[in-house]
Amino acid sequence: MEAMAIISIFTLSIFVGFEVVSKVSSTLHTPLMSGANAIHGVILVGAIIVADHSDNSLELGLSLAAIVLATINMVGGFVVTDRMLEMFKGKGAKNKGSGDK
Amino acid sequence: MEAMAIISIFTLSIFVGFEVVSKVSSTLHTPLMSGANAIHGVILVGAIIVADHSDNSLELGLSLAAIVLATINMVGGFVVTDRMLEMFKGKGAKNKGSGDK
Amino acid sequence: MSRFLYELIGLGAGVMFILALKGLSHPRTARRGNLLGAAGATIATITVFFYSSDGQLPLNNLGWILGAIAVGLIIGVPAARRVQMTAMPQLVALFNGVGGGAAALVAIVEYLKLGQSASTTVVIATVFTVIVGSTSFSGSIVTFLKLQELMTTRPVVFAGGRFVIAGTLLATLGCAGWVVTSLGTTPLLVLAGLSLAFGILFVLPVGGADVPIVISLLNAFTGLTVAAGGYVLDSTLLIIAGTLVGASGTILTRLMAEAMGRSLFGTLFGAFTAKPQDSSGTGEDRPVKSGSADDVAILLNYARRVVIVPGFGLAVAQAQHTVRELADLLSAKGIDVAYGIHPVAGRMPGHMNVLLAEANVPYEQLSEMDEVNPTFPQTDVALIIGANDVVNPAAKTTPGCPIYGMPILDVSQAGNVIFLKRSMRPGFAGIENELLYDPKTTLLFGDAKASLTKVVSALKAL
Amino acid sequence: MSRFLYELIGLGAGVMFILALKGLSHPRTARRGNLLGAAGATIATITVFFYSSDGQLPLNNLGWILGAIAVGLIIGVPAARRVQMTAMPQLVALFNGVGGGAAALVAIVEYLKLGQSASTTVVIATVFTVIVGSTSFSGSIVTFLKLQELMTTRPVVFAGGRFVIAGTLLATLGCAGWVVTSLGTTPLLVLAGLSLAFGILFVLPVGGADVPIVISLLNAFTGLTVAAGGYVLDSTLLIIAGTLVGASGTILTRLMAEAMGRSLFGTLFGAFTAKPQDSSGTGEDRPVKSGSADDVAILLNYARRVVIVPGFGLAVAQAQHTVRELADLLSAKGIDVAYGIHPVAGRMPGHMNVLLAEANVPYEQLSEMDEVNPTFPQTDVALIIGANDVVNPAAKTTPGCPIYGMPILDVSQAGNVIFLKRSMRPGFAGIENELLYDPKTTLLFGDAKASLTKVVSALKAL
Ligand SMILES: NC(=O)c1ccc[n+]([C@@H]2O[C@H](COP(=O)([O-])OP(=O)(O)OC[C@H]3O[C@@H](n4cnc5c(N)ncnc54)[C@H](OP(=O)(O)O)[C@@H]3O)[C@@H](O)[C@H]2O)c1
Ligand SMILES: NC(=O)c1ccc[n+]([C@@H]2O[C@H](COP(=O)([O-])OP(=O)(O)OC[C@H]3O[C@@H](n4cnc5c(N)ncnc54)[C@H](OP(=O)(O)O)[C@@H]3O)[C@@H](O)[C@H]2O)c1
Repeated sequence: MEAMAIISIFTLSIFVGFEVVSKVSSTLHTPLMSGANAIHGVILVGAIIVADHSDNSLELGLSLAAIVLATINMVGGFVVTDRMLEMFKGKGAKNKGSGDK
Repeated sequence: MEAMAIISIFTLSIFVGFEVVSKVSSTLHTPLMSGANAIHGVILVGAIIVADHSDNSLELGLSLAAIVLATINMVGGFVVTDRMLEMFKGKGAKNKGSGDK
Repeated sequence: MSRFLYELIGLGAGVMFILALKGLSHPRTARRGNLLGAAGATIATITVFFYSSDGQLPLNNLGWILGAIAVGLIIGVPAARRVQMTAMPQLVALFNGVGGGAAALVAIVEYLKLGQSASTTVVIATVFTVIVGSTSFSGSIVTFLKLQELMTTRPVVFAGGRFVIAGTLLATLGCAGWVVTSLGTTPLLVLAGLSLAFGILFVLPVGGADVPIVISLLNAFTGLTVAAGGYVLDSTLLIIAGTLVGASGTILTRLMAEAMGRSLFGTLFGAFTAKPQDSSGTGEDRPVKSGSADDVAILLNYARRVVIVPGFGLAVAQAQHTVRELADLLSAKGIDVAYGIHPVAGRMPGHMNVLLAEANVPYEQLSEMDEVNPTFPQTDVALIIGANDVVNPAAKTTPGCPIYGMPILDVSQAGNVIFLKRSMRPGFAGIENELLYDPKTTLLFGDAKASLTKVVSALKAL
Repeated sequence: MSRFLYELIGLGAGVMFILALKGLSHPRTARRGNLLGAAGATIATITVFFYSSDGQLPLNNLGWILGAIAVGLIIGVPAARRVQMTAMPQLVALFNGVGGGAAALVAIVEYLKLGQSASTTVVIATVFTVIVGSTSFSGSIVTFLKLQELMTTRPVVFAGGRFVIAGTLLATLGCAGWVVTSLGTTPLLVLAGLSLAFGILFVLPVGGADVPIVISLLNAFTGLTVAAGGYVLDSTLLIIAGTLVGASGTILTRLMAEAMGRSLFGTLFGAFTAKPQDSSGTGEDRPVKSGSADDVAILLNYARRVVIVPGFGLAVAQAQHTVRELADLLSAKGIDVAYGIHPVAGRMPGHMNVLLAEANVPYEQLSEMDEVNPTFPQTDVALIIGANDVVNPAAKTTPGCPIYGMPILDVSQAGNVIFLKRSMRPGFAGIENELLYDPKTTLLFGDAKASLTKVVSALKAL
């Protein structure tokens, strides 16, 4: 992709990232951090791509290590975030749930 | 630019546009509308580009008409928005201005 | 200038537009935001003179281009500078319309230029720009005419109207297909014509109260055409700027509709569902209680709490300074005074705030609808100055009337209601106001400023 | 699958990440948001198996790849499932670290692959990824060790430490220049080593209270490395996802720092400015007022208003159900009960909310710091259960102590203060709490759950 396109996408993503979380209440700081953390686990995609490219055992070994780490990051991250939020839910469901949807 | 880049830029811009204005108070609806209106006057840039490309009088005539209209949109829009906001300012400066910056 | 630098500056301008919109969303930064937007637009415009895709500088037709810009400045700046506050909304509508027109023209020229070599996606983007740009242009002109009261402000609905509109829309879409397949010039011009007609038909049936919503919607439309134009011209800046306006305009339209208690769907498709209404008004001759300035002064003098409800008539009469004088006088007598500001009082959101701010009315005295409504039962006098629709109980009681469902200021809960207006004529929405005939209502006829001046002297004389 | 479709699906996943972050910012949509993010990540991962830049499918090394994913799942899922609530923060730190490590490894492999053919910008992006990814990896491991209390939770500061850190940073940057100019493998490995060292040195001097802020910061860093990795691999999805996390993580870090009353700058550059502190603690032997469960029950029984202040010890003792029982008992006696929740009580923001929600404590009883602080003067008993730093007046009175400047719960304004803790040991920040020696303080020593159970039976017996 063209350099200019990449710069534009990068710049716009910064604004989206800033705006989207800028009003979060302090109670949600940890789940949000943990969820964002899980999202960057998508580097797994990059790790798979380099594993596909690898043609010697050093490269392959490093890529596979990257895959293991990235999978832990991604899957573990989403699971642990869900567990945290599950605890919050009890409360939400009882007190505010009715206004939902 | 690649189609994919354009689609990405378009998608991200939508999110930025949504997020950026989503909390505006009703008092500012008109100036915001008017300011956004002035911003799309930047089609002036497009009008100048096509005027540069024009090589017959039909094309040139239409481009020049576009330039006139776009200039009115852009310059008039920013000026009228500023006038509106100037009136608000009296109030802001006196009652809330101190908290500024 | 290299293409990279040129585009980088364009992106910078795009970022300035983002920051401009962000600034415009907060009272304290609004003005700075607007100036930032203007700076971004200026930078973008200057830059385009230093880059040409064919590598030749200066630009071809440079003299003509500068001349056209000068013409635009000569028309736009004085119009924006001199316009009365009361006429601003229609000016915004007009500016939006010319922007849409410019986008349509740009697309047409680029289409003529590319001819048979255009790719299908480019042609589709062109067609989109022409349709939406033209619709926005003609639609904005009609809203302008409505707001300027050069034509009726009521919904214009005729028998079978919805079929005509649907037919025009279908014809437009069919013609769009024709353009894409034939790549001819004539189809494109027919398309432009049909779109212009559609824009008119689309806006005609819109009720008065919905006009600002429609302006905002057309504004969002124009944004999208600019984005499509950016695609045709391969300009990242136009894509970003146009999409931003399109997206923020859409959200804004929804927010405005919410603030006025209107359904966006109803507004948009009103055209298809509106029925010709019996809006003749029986020219009623029921009795009303009309009073003198002295009567009004006495009512005010013995009140403990007065709520002033300003409306469009206050702006027409330019009575903002006089009303402030009255309020100061009442406050000095120990009377509790507040202004009840309806979100759509006047002809644009925030109109009353702007007007009263001009007269240095203290910000604390301005109460929004939700704040002031619960206080009416404890209010002795509701003084309605040049307002009508925003206090019209028909919004609650008469399903089917143009303002039905809009939240209103509940002035009928106050002990006494005083109207300052010139006649029994209805307000913008064109409907009777039952409250004028209510036994607790007193009417003081005349221009708001003149009436207020009289009330002030009467009060001083008491 | 065509490249276009592949990238389009990637963009779709990016949009799902945006919506996930948006959802996660609001209590009601948070869980849905997280699931949406998981769905996006799953889609992105599956798609990559159906597209290869060399056009050959299935992917090379497919078996190895699937095996590695399986290993990751076998490690990650049970760890995430089984972890105690109390240990979640360190798990998040660890997950973040491995993500940074993965990004660094990806960049290293791509660098080895590209060799001399890499363009300068790609090499720069690689170097950035390696530095920041490795820093994030080692830094996260250190925060993990601190939170897991496998090492001291206090700032580790040694004489000349700041020079060592500055030196390491300079060496890292120098080495980065070496990599860019020489394009060799050895320099890259040296760079990785230096960055790992820098990560450790960067986090060691951070004080306990600042650990969550640092985790958040490292999280943002990892996001940026993923974005840089996306640039190297030409993946729009990675660029968008990484940048999103980088930007939102930065904002979140700032918000967290604000919520804890910390300066972000101080936290970040604490490493360069921290001085070795006299933190030996004089092992004081001053008298304290220790009471029995009966004493506490009596104090509570005759109170009109009780504020319960839970802290990390409540989580350790898993006493959330018992505390609820006590609160219900008091409420039944007509006593006004509220929980005062400090934003950083426990070991992660929202820790107490999560814990008490688990015990079905009614949401209305939970008061945030700003709400509850003004009510302490009308409070008869402040019952502090396993909290320490969040009520430590040193935050106000002792400039230079690790929590100085953090807003605290003003329990000393209450009529009586009761501490339930096991010993005189300090809290997370490792500093003495003067309030323990205050004449109006009563200490009930023991595990929070055991003590609470005793208090409940004593109350019932009254
Ligand atoms: N705010 C917006 O965004 C916006 C935009 C477009 C349309 N609208 C619509 O405009 C209406 C606003 O309601 P409103 O109550 O403010 O205005 P209104 O319903 O239009 O009523 C204005 C009243 O002022 C009186 N008036 C006019 N000139 C006067 C003068 N010189 N002295 C004294 N009275 C004068 C008129 O009666 P006489 O002729 O008898 O004097 C009229 O009844 C709503 O229908 C709203 O939906 C609002
Ligand atoms: N919330 C966050 O985001 C976060 C993250 C990381 C760090 N921190 C930091 O953690 C601290 C939180 O403050 P805090 O007041 O909640 O906790 P704290 O200051 O760590 O105090 C916890 C107290 O609980 C007592 N305790 C431990 N286990 C117990 C048990 N089983 N029964 C009874 N008492 C027990 C301990 O004393 P004994 O050992 O004498 O029993 C200790 O004094 C702050 O310094 C904060 O900055 C917060």
